[in-house]
Amino acid sequence: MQPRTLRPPEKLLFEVSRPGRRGSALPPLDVPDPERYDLPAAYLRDELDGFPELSETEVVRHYTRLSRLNYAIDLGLYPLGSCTMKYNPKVNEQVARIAGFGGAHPQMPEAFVQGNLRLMHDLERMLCAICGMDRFTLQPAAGAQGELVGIMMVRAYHVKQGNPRKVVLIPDSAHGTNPASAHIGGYKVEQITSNRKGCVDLEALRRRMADDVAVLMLTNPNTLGVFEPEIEAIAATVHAKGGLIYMDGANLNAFVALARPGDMGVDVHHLNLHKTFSTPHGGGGPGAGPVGVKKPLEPFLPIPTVEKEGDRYRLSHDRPHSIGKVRSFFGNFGMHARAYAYILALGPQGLRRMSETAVLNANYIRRKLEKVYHLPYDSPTMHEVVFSDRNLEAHGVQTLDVAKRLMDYGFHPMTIYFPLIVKGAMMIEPTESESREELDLFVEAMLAIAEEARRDPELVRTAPHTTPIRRLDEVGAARNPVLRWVSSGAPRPEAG
Amino acid sequence: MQPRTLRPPEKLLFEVSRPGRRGSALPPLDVPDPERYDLPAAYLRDELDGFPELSETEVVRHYTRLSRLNYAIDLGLYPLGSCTMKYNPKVNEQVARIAGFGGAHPQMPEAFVQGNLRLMHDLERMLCAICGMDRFTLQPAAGAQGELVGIMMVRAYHVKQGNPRKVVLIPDSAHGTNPASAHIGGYKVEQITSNRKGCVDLEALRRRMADDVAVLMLTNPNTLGVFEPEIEAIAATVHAKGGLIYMDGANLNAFVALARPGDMGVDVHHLNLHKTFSTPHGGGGPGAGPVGVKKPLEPFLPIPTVEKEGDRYRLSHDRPHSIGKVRSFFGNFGMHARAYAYILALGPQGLRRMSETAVLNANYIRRKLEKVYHLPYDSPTMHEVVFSDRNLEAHGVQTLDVAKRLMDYGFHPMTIYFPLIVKGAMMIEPTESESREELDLFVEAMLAIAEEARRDPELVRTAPHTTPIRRLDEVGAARNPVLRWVSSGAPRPEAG
Amino acid sequence: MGDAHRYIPASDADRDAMLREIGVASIDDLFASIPQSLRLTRGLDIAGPLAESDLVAELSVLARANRDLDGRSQFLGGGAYRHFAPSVVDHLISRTEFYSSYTPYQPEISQGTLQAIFEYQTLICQLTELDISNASMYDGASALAEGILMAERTNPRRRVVVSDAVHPEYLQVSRTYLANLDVEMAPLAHREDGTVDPKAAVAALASKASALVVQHPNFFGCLEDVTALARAARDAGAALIVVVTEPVALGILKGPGSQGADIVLGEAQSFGVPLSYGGPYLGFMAARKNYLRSMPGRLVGEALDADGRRGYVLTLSTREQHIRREKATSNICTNEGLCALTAAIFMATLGKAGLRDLARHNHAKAAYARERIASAKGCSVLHAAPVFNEFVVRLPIAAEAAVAALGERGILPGLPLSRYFPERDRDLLVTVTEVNPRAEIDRLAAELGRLA
Amino acid sequence: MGDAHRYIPASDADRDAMLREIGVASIDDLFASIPQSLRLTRGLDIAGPLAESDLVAELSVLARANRDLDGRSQFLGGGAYRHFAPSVVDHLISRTEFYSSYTPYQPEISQGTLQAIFEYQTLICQLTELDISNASMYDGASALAEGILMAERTNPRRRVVVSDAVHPEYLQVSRTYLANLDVEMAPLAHREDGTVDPKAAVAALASKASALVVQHPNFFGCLEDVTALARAARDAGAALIVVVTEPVALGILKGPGSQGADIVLGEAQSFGVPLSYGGPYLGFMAARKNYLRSMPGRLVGEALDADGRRGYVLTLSTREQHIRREKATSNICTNEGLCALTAAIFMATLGKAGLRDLARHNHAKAAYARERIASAKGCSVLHAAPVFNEFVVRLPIAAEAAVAALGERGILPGLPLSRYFPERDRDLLVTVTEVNPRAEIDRLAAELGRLA
Ligand SMILES: Cc1ncc(COP(=O)(O)O)c(C=O)c1O
Ligand SMILES: Cc1ncc(COP(=O)(O)O)c(C=O)c1O
Repeated sequence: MQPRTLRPPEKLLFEVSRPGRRGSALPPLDVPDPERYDLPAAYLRDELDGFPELSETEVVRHYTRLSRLNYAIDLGLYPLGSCTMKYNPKVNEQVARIAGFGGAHPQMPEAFVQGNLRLMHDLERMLCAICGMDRFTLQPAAGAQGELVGIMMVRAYHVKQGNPRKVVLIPDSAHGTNPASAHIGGYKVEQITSNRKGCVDLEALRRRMADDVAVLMLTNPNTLGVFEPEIEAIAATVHAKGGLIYMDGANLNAFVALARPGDMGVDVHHLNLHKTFSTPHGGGGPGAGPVGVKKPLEPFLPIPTVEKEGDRYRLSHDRPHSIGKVRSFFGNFGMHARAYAYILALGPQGLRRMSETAVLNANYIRRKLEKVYHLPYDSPTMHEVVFSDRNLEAHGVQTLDVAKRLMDYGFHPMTIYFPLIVKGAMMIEPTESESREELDLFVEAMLAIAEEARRDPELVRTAPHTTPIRRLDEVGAARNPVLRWVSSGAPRPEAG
Repeated sequence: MQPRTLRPPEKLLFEVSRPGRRGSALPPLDVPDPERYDLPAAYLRDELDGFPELSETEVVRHYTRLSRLNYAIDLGLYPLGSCTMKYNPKVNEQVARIAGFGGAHPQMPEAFVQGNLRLMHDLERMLCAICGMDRFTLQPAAGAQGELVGIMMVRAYHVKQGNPRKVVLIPDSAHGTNPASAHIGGYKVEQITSNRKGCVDLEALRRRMADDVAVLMLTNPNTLGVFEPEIEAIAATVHAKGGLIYMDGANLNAFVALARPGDMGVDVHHLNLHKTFSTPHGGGGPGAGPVGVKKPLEPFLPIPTVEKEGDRYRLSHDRPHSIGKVRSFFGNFGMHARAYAYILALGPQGLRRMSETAVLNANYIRRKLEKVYHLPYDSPTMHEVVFSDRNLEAHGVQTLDVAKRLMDYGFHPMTIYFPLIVKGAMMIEPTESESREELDLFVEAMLAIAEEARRDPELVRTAPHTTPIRRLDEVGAARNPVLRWVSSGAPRPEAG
Repeated sequence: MGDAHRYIPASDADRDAMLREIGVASIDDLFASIPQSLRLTRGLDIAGPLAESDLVAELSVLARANRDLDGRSQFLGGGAYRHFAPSVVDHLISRTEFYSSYTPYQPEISQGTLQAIFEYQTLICQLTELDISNASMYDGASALAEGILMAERTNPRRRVVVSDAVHPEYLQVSRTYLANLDVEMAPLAHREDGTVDPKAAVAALASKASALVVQHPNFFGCLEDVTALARAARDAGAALIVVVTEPVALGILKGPGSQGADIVLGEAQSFGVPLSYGGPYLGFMAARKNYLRSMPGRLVGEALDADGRRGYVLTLSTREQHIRREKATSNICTNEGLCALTAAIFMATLGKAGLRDLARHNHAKAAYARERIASAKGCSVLHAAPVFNEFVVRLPIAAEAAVAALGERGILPGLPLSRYFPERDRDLLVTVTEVNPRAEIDRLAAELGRLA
Repeated sequence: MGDAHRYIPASDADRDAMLREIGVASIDDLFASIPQSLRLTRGLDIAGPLAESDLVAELSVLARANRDLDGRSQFLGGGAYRHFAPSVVDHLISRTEFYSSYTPYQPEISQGTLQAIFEYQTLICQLTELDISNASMYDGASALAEGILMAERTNPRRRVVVSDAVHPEYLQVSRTYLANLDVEMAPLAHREDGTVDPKAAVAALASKASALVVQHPNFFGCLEDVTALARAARDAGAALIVVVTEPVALGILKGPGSQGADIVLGEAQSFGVPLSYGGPYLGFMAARKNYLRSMPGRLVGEALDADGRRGYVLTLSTREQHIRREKATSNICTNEGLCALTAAIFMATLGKAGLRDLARHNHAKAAYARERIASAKGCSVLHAAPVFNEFVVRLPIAAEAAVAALGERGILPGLPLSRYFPERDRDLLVTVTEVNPRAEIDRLAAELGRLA
């Protein structure tokens, strides 16, 4: 046993701040300084109350120390199911910072940004080739925004057909953003319950499908990591009634270069460049959620699109039926550059090997754990596998406890309690970035924890024990929310 | 108490290696591949036996994890006396990497590297202004090599006077590199014992000084952090007998912009850019040890020197009495660029504030600790202060124990057991980079340790307790040295 | 080596061994659940694989196909701003622990991100002088859409009044978001001096609205009378939403919260986030505390651990999609975490005095440029209202033509308003920041004077 | 703010408070021990302080004053080599824990650096096929000087025989180091084919020497017959020191240790260390185990901790200056730690197959260039001996003139040997690496052909 360091925990910026300290300086002002800014006094503030005052040295120390309190993909397996935490190639960080890219202003005339336009154009072509779609918009800033764009294009399509329709069908295993996006799209959300295999119940779908249904929002492989075996029949059923298929492409890492949404009857889908195509998650973004469509939906793409004419590239706003814009400018270009570099680095064989290995790793973990952890659905596993805490119940140990205990073994936990159709779900997605040795370490840890749950459940229930901080009182935090620092002097606004 | 993480310690590269893994790829070869390289078969090796095979992902993980086992200046106070561990500005890392610098080949014609030559020329001018010397050579790769260059110039000077002389006088408080450098310079080293103040004993020097003495190697402030009060008389004494004064400039951080070696009778001295001028220590280098000289020593400077003609800069090898070269090309140019940026960032006021604050911080620590820790010499403190473990002896606690225990409080220890004239020396140099709050934390830790030494000496003697690894058996390591990994298969060459 | 790739550890040997453990004969067997009819039989029609050296070369070629004028003589703004970012910002966000971690679902091993966001939320509150801030939105435009939805949630009136001096793309995006939720966006025209007339606002608000939306400084660079507009809104029982696209202005301008704004949102790209051709950027949203439970996006709050140590957690997640599904306050999930960190480090590095100085310099340079250009032959400054660091100039010729002409001479003089308002073909939005030296400004004025 | 500077936390207020605590009235009082006569009364005559933006601008101006041809069409070598370094190398050495830490005196909190050096030592041993390696030297040139001193320490004969095909600057530096230690450096001329004649070596060694020093590949790019030279040395009771300035060659060439070399040392800049106009570079030194206790520089060794865990420490420090003072094996203290880490990461990333491929490509491209240039009008390849990635071409005109002429056309064709051998004014050392595409090589040959 070792004691925790005796150094006090990192204070807040505002607590470290001291009057008169400076972390930066501007060059001398080389123009006349307008008297008290010749602005209406009533508009001006005296000072930035409470704003920190630190030297550069202290800022660097503060954030360097904070960084060391985080787990990261470069420290080990990060098996967050559905999040596809894969290695973020360093070269992508380098190329995204090349001045020509990083310094380009979005209001520059087209003649000044031919390189950027070409990159966006070529990336769109690549994504079309990978997904078998006709066109892509790169504008959405993340998957959820991609969903919204997709739903809005679906609606625009139906409106053009004369009737927007009312309902979006969504499997009960779907990610929360699906219904949320459908809702903003102005649709009523109807859940369809999964069958015993954890997949769409084709019969139920046939019964329900009617011309009030605008679209079926499907995740494939679904959130159990299972490929929808009847996808073709599903698509046919929906199409027969004039409905469309939206595919949540968050799980594309399962079959890149092995199969394509466009060949499955999918009319529109998003991708998460920050999942399948390795752009870093940044502790909560930025991401990018390009949306691919088949011809019939092209007229409704957001503007602008990038068009090639001869050897020039231009931005086209000429799309009368466009749904408009969901984001300023052209989306998260910096992520587009990274994804472009990632795809080129891998190429056709590499992308195929990527998905093959992701699926291989998930099946390897399933194989090693299924005898000990309960597998609620034994359908074939693709890129991720979902266990439940059923086998631990007897010892009063739950999924949350296993997750916390994993930290003591040096791992980030898997996604827990999702999908909702599995009670106490443990959703494990290793990705292709993991070596067999790292997977074995994880498996050993999981087996050891199952053993501990039997022998010493309290040890697991009170985990983690080795982290800089222990379990936090999340209920208390929500009951009496403190969402900002306030100087002990000032009265703290008890938010809410 | 928290248990240590259950993740096994980081393996060696060679232990992680697996056959067939690749961490890089070359573009396809675009020229014919000469049959088995058309080289004599006898010259060729089959394969790089034992060389690692890893994916990029694994390499990144390995070194990222290793990095987290290190302490660093960006994590907190790093009070290694005599090492001047100050903040390394991030902008210097950025500018040193600008392609024009980082990519310049040392064999480029002068016309291609005017920017680099100008930087070296201007840096030399700046150092002359700061130190009050007439010229500098930037060639030495570190302080010790600067000493060697200095000693060799001294010798060349005396040879030109007709007699190289025999002896280099060095105070017993000097750093080990001083005698070592004097030795390679072909001189006999004679120690002069410090007086009760820890300074050069002027009387003793007067008695000893004779025309067999080539140079007095002086560190100022000396390694006790004390400014040699009689430096002028010392210089006069040595000069009177035709000897020269070499100043070890490792401690220059004590008086930049407040005093200049050139005004103190110093004929030649080195600087450590990696100390006073903030270039990073890199876990053991690179550094840079420019040497400044007064006119009489100019003819002996290493070649080449950078000369300005009109608005062009050129490398001059025309220096018939030069001692030659001690390093290929022009020295550690990358460090020159960083130091140049550092000096410009601070400017005259900034440099002055730098030394003022360094001395302020050292005196603050002295003030706060002198009542508890024994101060062997109570002479005025400049940039660093040296305590001893005398007050702890009673409890069987030594300097080494205090150093190790400091780690549990989250600090890197001070320099210990140097200078040699202090038994159980604790040499503390805070530098100007530390805030008062950080100094207070350190002081609290030191006081707490003194208290622990009294109350629970065993706790201190067995420290550290919070580090990833505990005290290592250095004696055993030296007795049976294992200096490389060998595959458990192969017979391990018991080195030595 | 077969197809071993540097990003994928598994060698062919590893694959075979693992397949044996799993108990299948080949990789293909793992894909048995994909109907044969759907299996791709040929390789993808894309380039690669590229060695890293070729990859860097390829992207450098693309970057060189851009003309960035080495960042010199550019006067572009209009929602994205060129500011100098201290090197520590990129250095620190390049710590892999920050950029390669996921949303901090597990607080025990995510305190770095969580504390940084908590500090970011605090900084945004201090800047806007409001009670609460979320952890980020996609960008300023979608933040406005979400802000309007939030106002409607708390006070459903199916109508918002929106100044036409708000960034056109923000209006466009809001329109898209609202398209299917039957909330009317009633336009409010700005007056000749470039600002919204509070009296006009009163009138527009007469027929019920949940919110009045203005931008400050507005799209034309002019400062609005936020206090008066807040009064107008309050009297009509509507919330005042103030959009800020250039938060550097808040270094000298009052936080709109202190002037009566209920919601302040916008774009914080100015705070150290690279221009990067439009993204990733940083939408921010702050509000009075009564909006707490209808806020969209992530919120980080303080919490105590089992030993009573202070820590931080994602909180109030019952607002969010993963719990509330279609009833969530927003569909946002992944947001712009790293950009929020970037902005926080930028603000912390500049600090109280530094941000004020930055704002001062921006304003002083713009004021100087405005004066110089006002006296340039054939050019006039369009609006009388005070501005921060951008302003509209009416040129003697079409702005597009002027941009093309000056572009040839290595100057990007500004944004032709015709991009958003076809009829305003001679108007140019000129933006000046601390990175434009006086000489560049003088040259700009001189070149504009030559257009006549 | 007084003179508060961003690199220095203490504000004026902090200073005053601390002065009070110390009990002195002013900062000046802290400098009382510096005689008044020595106190600087005026400010230093240097520029600054510069804001960071101005600083970056200033250094960019300097960098632009260089002509780097975007790294294209350069054929320079002669001790420094242009190779592609994977991005992970710079990314990893940019971890502050690596670059801003000191020499690992305290192993408990320095295992990162210590293990990395231990691995570096192992890699160097594998590469050279020798038993031990130190943690780095300043550069290849000083490494040779130290290597000769080491040989003399273990076998003092006051004489070493040195091939004149060793890098001229290495010889110059060795001469400087040895100047005052009365060790003679007896030159050994290379023969017409560009290599050292083993028989000539035998003759030269007849009159006692502690070591025979050769370079392989040598300064003219030619490969030496290391085995034969080792025999010659052994028979004369001398050590064979092999200098390597282009370690990439060891990707395909035998480790000289396996051919009988006793000490292999040189420059490892090729392994990912930026050219950076000549430094910092990476001197390496490997030797047979009998040299263990006379090795200069740092050594990292394995050790066990109190709980029996494996760890690493600096060891055998009784060799070093801080213990042994003037009797130390060297005066080196600060070395090139970060460059050693750089090289280790480079080697680990390329790996067994990658380093072989890299060597193969270098050799293939040089072989192709040599062939093309051999048939270029007026040019001839000077040496018959096999080469790795550089070779000497005799030009129809003075090499300096050729370099000037081709420089105008954006080509740096190589290094004129006249820089080191005034009499060899028409000889050009041409170096080709993996970064030179075939097209560049063809163009080089064509341009050289036009000189006649
Ligand atoms: C299945 C699924 N759908 C949608 C999303 C939403 O994507 P984003 O977080 O990029 O908005 C996610 C990721 O969180 C997901 O896992
Ligand atoms: C007083 C003193 N002199 C000389 C040196 C040697 O300098 P370097 O390590 O740069 O060779 C040092 C630093 O280690 C030192 O502290």
